[in-house]
Amino acid sequence: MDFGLFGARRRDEERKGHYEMGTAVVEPGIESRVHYLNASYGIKSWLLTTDHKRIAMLYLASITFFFFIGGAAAVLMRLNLISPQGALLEPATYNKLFSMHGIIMVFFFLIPSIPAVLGNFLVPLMIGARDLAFPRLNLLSWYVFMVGGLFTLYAVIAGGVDTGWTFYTPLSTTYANTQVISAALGVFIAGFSSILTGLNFVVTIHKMRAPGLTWFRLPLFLWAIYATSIIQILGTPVLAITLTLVALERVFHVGVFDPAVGGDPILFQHLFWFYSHPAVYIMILPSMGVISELVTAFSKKRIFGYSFIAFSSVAIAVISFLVWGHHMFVAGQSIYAGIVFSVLSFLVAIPSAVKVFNWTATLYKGSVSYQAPMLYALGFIGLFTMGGLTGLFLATLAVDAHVHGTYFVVGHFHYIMVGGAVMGYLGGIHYWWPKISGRMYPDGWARLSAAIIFIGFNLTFFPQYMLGYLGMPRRYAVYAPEFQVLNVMSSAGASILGVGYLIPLVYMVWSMRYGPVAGPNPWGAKGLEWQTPSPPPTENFEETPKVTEEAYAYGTEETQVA
Amino acid sequence: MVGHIVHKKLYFLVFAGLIGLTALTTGVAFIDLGKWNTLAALAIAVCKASLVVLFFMHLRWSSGLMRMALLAAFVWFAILVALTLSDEFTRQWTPVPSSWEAQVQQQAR
Amino acid sequence: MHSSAALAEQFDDLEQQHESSSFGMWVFLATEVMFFGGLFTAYIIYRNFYLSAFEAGSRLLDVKIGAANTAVLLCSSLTMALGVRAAQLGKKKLLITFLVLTLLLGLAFIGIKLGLEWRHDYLEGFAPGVNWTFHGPDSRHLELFFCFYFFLTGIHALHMVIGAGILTVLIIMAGRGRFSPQRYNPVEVSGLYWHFVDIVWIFLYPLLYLIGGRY
Amino acid sequence: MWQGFPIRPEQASTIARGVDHLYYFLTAVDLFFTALIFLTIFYLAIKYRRRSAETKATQVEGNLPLEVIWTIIPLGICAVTFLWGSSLFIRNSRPPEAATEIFVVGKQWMWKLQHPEGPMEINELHVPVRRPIKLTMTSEDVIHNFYVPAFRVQKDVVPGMYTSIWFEATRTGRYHFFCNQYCGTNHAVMGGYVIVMSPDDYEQWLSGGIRGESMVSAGAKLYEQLACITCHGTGKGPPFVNLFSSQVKLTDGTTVTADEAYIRESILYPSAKIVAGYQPLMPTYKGQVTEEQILQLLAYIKSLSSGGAGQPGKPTSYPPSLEGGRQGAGNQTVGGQQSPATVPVPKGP
Repeated sequence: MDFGLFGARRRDEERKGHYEMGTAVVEPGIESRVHYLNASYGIKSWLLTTDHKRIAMLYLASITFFFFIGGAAAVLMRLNLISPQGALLEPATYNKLFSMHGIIMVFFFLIPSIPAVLGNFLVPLMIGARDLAFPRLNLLSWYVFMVGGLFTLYAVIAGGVDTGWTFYTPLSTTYANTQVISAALGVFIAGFSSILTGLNFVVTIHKMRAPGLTWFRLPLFLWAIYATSIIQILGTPVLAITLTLVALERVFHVGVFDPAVGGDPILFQHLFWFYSHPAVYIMILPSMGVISELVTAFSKKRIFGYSFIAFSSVAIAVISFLVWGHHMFVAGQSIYAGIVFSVLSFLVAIPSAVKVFNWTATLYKGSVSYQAPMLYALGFIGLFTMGGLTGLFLATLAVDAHVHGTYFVVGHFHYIMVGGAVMGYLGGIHYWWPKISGRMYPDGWARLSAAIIFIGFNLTFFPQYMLGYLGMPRRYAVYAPEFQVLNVMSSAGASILGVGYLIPLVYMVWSMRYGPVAGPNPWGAKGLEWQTPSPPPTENFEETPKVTEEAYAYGTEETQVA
Repeated sequence: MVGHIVHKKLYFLVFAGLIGLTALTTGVAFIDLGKWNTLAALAIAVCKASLVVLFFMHLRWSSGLMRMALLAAFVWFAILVALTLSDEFTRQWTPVPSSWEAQVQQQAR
Repeated sequence: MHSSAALAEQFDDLEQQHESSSFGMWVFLATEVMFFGGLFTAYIIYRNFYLSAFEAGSRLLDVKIGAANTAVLLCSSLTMALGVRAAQLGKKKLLITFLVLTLLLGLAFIGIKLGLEWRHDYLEGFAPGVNWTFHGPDSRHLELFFCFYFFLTGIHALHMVIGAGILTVLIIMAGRGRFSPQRYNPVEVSGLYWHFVDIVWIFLYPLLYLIGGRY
Repeated sequence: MWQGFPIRPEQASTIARGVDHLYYFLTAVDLFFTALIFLTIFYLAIKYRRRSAETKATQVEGNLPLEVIWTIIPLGICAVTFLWGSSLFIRNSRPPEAATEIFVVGKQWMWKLQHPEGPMEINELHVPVRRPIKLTMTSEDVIHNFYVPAFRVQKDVVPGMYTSIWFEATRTGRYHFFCNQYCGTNHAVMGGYVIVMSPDDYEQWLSGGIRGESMVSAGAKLYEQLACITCHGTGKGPPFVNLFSSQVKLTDGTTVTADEAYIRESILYPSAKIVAGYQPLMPTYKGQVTEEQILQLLAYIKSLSSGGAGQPGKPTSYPPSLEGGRQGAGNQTVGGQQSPATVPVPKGP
């Protein structure tokens, strides 16, 4: 395959290919027009594409696959926890399941979710560019991601890994008898995909904005993606070197975390959390960006406090690197470091609070409508508020000394990562789906699934806060009988939540073929991505748009409603 | 034409400087300066790295973006080191009840 | 090459393309700083914990080889910089000459490091986990030092190997006339990478070889 | 209240109530802000719903005083919580001087707990009520965590170093303890019970229990068996009397505190730190002594460091809180009088 230097030649071939085919099923408005989905056909045209929109679709398919794998593990775990003795699994199997659940959900679903799918699709569209700065690097990122995924899946098939997603030493380096190396290698490789994606976004946002699109006219989604990219670029390499050291120690039976040569297992935790705490902001920041788009679009109103939301994203990205020690308050870390990390952890709560208040205030005097994406957005704000506030408990030294490592922590981070990040991701998918596919999904079903997810989520994870304060440790395959009632409640909620996630899968797939045609701007929303046809043509815009107004300039003119 | 073109002479000058500093740092290592040995070695290394970055890597003629990337790298590296050390070097400072200190002092006497 | 052929589709002009590719590489180098940074952090901590063992370990390394390799690598940086200059000026033959020289110097570095130094350390029994036969005072902290020595120089050498691969590709591309004064970004960004690897060694040399009290 | 549906574990230690109060405070803050956000959203969402396609929004771009207010107020709440939480944590982390020291070794997947008087327990810990207990803990393999929810304490148990927690139980009963750091296959069953007994019952348990040797006398035996005495008792090696928690000068000119970690390292890796004025003659005892034996030796060495309270090999007497010097430069003043800070001593049987 001969690539042009930046994939330019390939693009011409794709277009030519279409004109030769020319006999697609004609449906008004979509199939009669050339767009990125029908510009060329065949598996090769997808696997060798450099079009950011197609790469976004590749990611969408891949991470949906990983989401349901990780979800299946969660279902088995919740089933097992119905009974204190463990309803159906051996402890060893259970341990492998939660490790797999963590590794896959964190590194192969949450971290790539919004950046790699919506970010890839939207960053060039939102800044009025033809593509990302490095389209071939972008395709490479997807391949790197898939190779990482294959290593991880290999680890799962070849006997699993039972260290938890945290790979704590010396369990991972010396005592675990499972596929630690291939799992660590899978995460290491996927990390490079994350770095390259972030790099691509940073360069693109800096260098490729349309004329007139100044930094303070950028949609807030891009501020969030930019902040996320900073974390991906500067945090991920530290995880990479740390996992390398773990793998080397496992291979050579001696290494820098090995207590036998004076190594410090707690140092591993420092290096690990230096990335892995900011990593939770890789998951939540893009969701926050999505929510900023949704609340404005569905209240037909400018965002309240644009610059505060924009700067709070950057502030979160920076401060998130200063707080990792709160994972180690009782790990044998010094008390003095604990105090420093505690105060810094409280600081990171402030920009998040500012965002929540500004979103709420955006509704004020708006013209609020309740299509499915808005329901997801409001659900996000509620769940994120509850998740964020329980973070204060964990930043508080004296309380953390009790709830650390318990289900309280499990509840907290699921509120942020599932209630927050996944709600935001689903909201974003629903919002931009007409742009992505050119078609609408059934709004009634979508609202129903949003409601089911919200209810199922709370039923699943609220009891876990209570379990945590009662003292039930996490990662337990069997547990003391006094914890059973709440565990059964949690498992019951999980079954509702599972249904909630399956419904969108069904109607989204359905809508790709049977959904009504959406038109370029079904929500009457502002933003460059709505000024091009749905689905967009391969080159995104007929001609480079010129930007003359602020972001979310609602109320300046009559907006078109489909 | 894009990018800044540097005169050949400058490259050779920088190279000579780098070799000279290598000789210097090697030489200094054989003189006992106490803790200053480490400091001198690191200071010379920083000088050498700066020469490479400014001239060979053209940072001197590059836009603010490149400088920003470099600056970010060092700020974040500093965060990593500083906060990790804040634990590692204070772990022995366990709080000691006041009477222990009295006891230790007594033993010292 | 005509300038429109030198411009990729997604860019508006050559200046934008040039800035983007350089900035992309600088951002990547920032990740590299953090990658080595994790290892350096660990080194700083343990060196302070086990100072005497680390100093003793440092004295066991051959400073002559270290100095020679530093010189080799600095030379390769010079030839790389001159290579980029040749590409900027559109001098194809000169470009290829400098790229080949850089590659050879890089291979020489790897040869000295792996073939001479590592082999020597291995035979002496200073290879933790593989051949560790040292039983003198404070052997285990010395072993930790040698872990760092091998990991740091090993990961650095791996970067050199990757760099050598990139240089090979560049030489082939240069031979096919793929570069012009308008479009030499691949040469330039590879140069940035090569200089960065050089800088890592500029720090490794004193940290591993010199600050152990050789007087 | 809440008998069938508890919201917190039992408050069975002196610190539990303080932690719970902070928890309630945070819960109140949490509920207030959750209610605030939820109600505001409901109110605004209903009041400003789009009644018809023509409903127009009124554009409001922001409000600086409001932004300042909702930055400052959370900041203030965070500051209060931080100060409260940190001061409580520091107080809770500091063991009282009179605490009885119990040694804990975690290994995959069991807990070994050794009383100073001798009895060794597995996955069970008997303690008397109203007496501060300090656990000095280490691990033989991976990282574990000793967690007693009813006492609101936990700490990781890390191989290669000592960590400690302390508690003072306030009511008798059986309280679950857990391993709370994932440690491999049987992590979930690596737990047991702390059995808090009245002083009388505890005394009875002690006398009826598997009364092994006391830690100190076991250590003293090891001192002879392992031939430590041939050097450390003759001046070839540094003597142990008053060694513990003293400042030791090393050959390289630096000074270290002779704490648990230092002594452990000196036993396992003698050449790591050489005391000034001595030759590096000592062989390593790595592989020859278990973690428990190291703890016994440690207890013995500690017993030599309290102004002559412990004679080498002298069996310890009960109760330990009267004895002094058990945990290093301990709870004893010069004249052998009890320090004022000690807790009420239980009546003997």
